[in-house]
Amino acid sequence: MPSLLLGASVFVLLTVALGLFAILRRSADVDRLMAVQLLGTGGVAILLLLAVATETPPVMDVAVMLALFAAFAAVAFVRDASGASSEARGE
Amino acid sequence: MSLVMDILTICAVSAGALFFLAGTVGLLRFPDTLTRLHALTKVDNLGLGLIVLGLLPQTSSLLFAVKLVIVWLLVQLSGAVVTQLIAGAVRHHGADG
Amino acid sequence: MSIASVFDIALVALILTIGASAILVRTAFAAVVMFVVYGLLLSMAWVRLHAVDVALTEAAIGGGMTGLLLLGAVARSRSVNVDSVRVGYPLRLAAGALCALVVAGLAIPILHPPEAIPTLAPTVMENLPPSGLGNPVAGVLFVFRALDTLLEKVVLLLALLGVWSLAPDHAWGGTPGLQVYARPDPTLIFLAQLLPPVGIVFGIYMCWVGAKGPGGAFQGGTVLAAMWLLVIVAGLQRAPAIGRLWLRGLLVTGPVLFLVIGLAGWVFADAFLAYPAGYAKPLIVAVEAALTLSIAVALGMLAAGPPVRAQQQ
Amino acid sequence: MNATTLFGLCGAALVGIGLYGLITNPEPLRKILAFNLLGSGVFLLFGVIARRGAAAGLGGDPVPQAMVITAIVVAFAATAMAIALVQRLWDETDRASIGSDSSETAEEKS
Repeated sequence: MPSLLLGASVFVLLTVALGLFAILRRSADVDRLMAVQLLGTGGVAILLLLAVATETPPVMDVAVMLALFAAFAAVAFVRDASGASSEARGE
Repeated sequence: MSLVMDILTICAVSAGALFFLAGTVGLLRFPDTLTRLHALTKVDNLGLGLIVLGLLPQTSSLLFAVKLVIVWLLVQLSGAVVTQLIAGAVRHHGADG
Repeated sequence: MSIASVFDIALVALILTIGASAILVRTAFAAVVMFVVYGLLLSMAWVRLHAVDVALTEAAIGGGMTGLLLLGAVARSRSVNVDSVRVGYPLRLAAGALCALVVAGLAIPILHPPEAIPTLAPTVMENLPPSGLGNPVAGVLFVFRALDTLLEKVVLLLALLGVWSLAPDHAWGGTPGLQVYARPDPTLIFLAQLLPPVGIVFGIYMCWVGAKGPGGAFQGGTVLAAMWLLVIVAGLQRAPAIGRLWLRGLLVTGPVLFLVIGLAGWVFADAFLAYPAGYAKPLIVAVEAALTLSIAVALGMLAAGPPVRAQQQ
Repeated sequence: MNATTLFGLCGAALVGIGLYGLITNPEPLRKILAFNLLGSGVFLLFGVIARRGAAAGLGGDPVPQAMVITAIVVAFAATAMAIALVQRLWDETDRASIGSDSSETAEEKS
């Protein structure tokens, strides 16, 4: 069973790689925002598969970290892509 | 019993992996930003859900299994909201073809 | 070739491609997006290297926090004139050759490791049980090399002082110029209400679990900092003025507690930063808890940048 | 070639990529980013040294691993400092890149 799960993680990694190249081909900034989103789901899936396949439960904490910070980074990107205002501009 | 569980794992994990592939194909083939976003998030979240479902029978302890489900819930919720945010940015700026 | 090595080869290829595109891509915004993706991928590489503690730190700091920091600067750079001075081909060629030389120089020792590989792992495991810790990395950070960890906190505070001291005179003691959303966005506000409770629980869990498994004060502190910044960026709360007493108190609590316990080591144990027998674990957990808070505030304020506006009375 | 060597070569290549970006990119921001890339390559080399020192039932030598954790946090602090310096430079000079004639290369040293 572990080798099957590892195989699945390789498969998901390859699809994530393919997805990243698809995103990189586009030149629009909004398209690039999806790259982080892709890692947010695909990366979590890969790490969960690795955690179970190699029987190292702490790897699951890395998956949680990845999910949290993918969302955090996406918030920062959207802020930048949709026109931010500094708090200082109110002066 | 363990054979049934193994079969469940094989089916669910394979199906989940195929959904990831489908999401990537959508990313490559769909014509505009919003549909690509749709393909990416809907399908990938389903794929992740299936993979989590498939991993549940293989876990060694209940705590491990509960954590798996919590991770899935977290990704599901934050993923959905972040997608909404990105879609808002796309609408604001206009999608590219 | 085993499945695991296929995974490693694919991961390395992906990391190198994304890393190179972060350097070569045209716009600064795209470069930062690539850098964040690179950081998230790198944390998978750390998992493959059996360094889960490092993977947690890399995902949090390399992926999220540095990304936020760089993005704030990218947004600011749009309002200044960008000279489109490109470096000429001869220089690029020379730089490429130099870099190839450096890579080759680094690759040789990697390909030809010494016969007897030096390792401190057995020594660490021998001396870990008296501390009561189960995580060898935490053992190194808080027992064997506690002085390094203490000084690192001092470096964090010095960096923060450096950032603050770059404020214009009129803004000293005022609020940092963290970029926030121009309009309050209901979706974002929902996210900023949804994620922090989860993140705060996870941050505390990281700090707690650090004594026996991968995790610890850095990882927990970074998560707390990110959640704090999320709330500020969404506009739910303002960034605090840097002159606030509670802020400065939180900043020094961790390092001061660490130092006090370290000094007490002279009296109750026999050396600076030594723990009295039997009390090591509770003391370390107390230091870690205080450090988590201090690190969270320090990282958050570092990411928020120097103050730009005087404090309103 | 085993997996550890592969990651070691990856770290070496990342150092090269980062160094190239540091030299050829005129914008200070991109230089900071390249420097971070270079740094993470060095960290990865440390990770490989740690992995090779696996003993006593551990997956890697915890001492280099702890050093890398410290290094990542310090690198973040240095990056924050560098960015604050660059922004102050913009405020003062209104320029976003370092010309060959200027003496403003000091902010990359952090």
